[in-house]
Amino acid sequence: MAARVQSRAFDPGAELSRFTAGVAGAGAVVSFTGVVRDVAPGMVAMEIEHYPAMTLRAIEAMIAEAVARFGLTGAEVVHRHGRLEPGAVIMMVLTAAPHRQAAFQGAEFLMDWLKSRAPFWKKEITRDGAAWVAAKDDDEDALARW
Amino acid sequence: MAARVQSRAFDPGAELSRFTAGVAGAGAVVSFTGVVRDVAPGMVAMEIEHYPAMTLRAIEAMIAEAVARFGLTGAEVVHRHGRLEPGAVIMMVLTAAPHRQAAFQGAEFLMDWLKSRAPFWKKEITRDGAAWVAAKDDDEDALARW
Amino acid sequence: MDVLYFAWLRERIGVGSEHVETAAATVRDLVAELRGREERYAVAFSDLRTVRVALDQELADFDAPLAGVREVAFFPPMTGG
Amino acid sequence: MDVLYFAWLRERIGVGSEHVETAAATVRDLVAELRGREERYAVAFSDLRTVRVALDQELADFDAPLAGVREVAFFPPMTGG
Repeated sequence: MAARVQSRAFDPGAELSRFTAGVAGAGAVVSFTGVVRDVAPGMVAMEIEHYPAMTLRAIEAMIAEAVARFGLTGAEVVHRHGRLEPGAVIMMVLTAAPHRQAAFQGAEFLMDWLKSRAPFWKKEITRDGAAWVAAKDDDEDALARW
Repeated sequence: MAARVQSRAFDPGAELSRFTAGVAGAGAVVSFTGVVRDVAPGMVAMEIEHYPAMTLRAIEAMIAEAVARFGLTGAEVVHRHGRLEPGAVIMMVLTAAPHRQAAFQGAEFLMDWLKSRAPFWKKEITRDGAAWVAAKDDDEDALARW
Repeated sequence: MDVLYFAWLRERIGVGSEHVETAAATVRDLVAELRGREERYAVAFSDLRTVRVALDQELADFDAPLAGVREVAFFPPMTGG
Repeated sequence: MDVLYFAWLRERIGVGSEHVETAAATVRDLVAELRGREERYAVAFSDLRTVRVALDQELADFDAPLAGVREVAFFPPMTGG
């Protein structure tokens, strides 16, 4: 039940192996890995700003809610901040539960909340300049289903 | 877009790292890992039988359907057969897509179909004997949503 | 044709596969023929709601015709994943 | 109290944090006060639909009272994940 926010890179496979070993007998383990896409033409990097004093407590509250709501036996979030190149892993969510539905729902719940309620802001750096990524209505709407 | 059926163990973390590297820029990667639970009292092992001539083609057809339906940019299934101890990884599904909803839906679709339409049968070996795992109505019902 | 059995069907019938000479028109006719052969088949096929069938490695139903089919497989509902 | 700005609010206002002496009763009152100070605040707070606020690291709304609050943070809608 841990949250980590860090600027250094991490290997999603190593996280999944460690997490799965720690929840042995869970039955179902789901992971979500977010990767920087090469979306903008001429995109050079993504810069992620966050609100250090708030970030961990906000994520930990989301994890506690997900664990209680879906009966998860394990849940972790790792999120990077700082400058990331296209193809770099931005963040990861890991959930474990006795059955697959709970593990999937826990991971989707955490993703939907992280997108719109964890204090991170993305900026796309292109060859021509930089622009803050706008929040999507879709992401706000995704919260309504929980 | 690959399916593998094997008796030897595999490391879900190594699979996730390899898969993620191969779909660079996908945006969203989801993995599901199934682990043998210590469900029956005195459980010793799980034995998984399958129908070799049918298994791969059935899984490949499911993958093709998931890719077409959700616009996945990558999808893989690894499934073990033979004898597995509690805590062992049974199987894994990996999906990649530009956005998280498609990656999650693709993985859940594949899991629901694998549970009820891929030719695998599980037998629980306990200290007192052995029993075939019965199919769950829930798993059959899960197909109705797709 | 080749007839295959998996999981508890294999255990009850006692073989994993066998060659069967039959003129059965459908899967249902083949099952009736097998049931009449020996007690172990009658036991294995006593409740068809718990039996699934594949024809040449494709899931099928009990009314499917057997013309041209080379491999019939009987098994319980799948429990993969 | 400490007032923090993130993302384009930080860029438009030109600082990440500052100490503000205020008697504002609510967040909305504080925003009105800041807007009146300098053009850069008026620009940053020109459309409150695009601004979110946290009081002592908890999301709040613009009508929330400021009594006892030590840290107010203003930022655009979050785009994590």
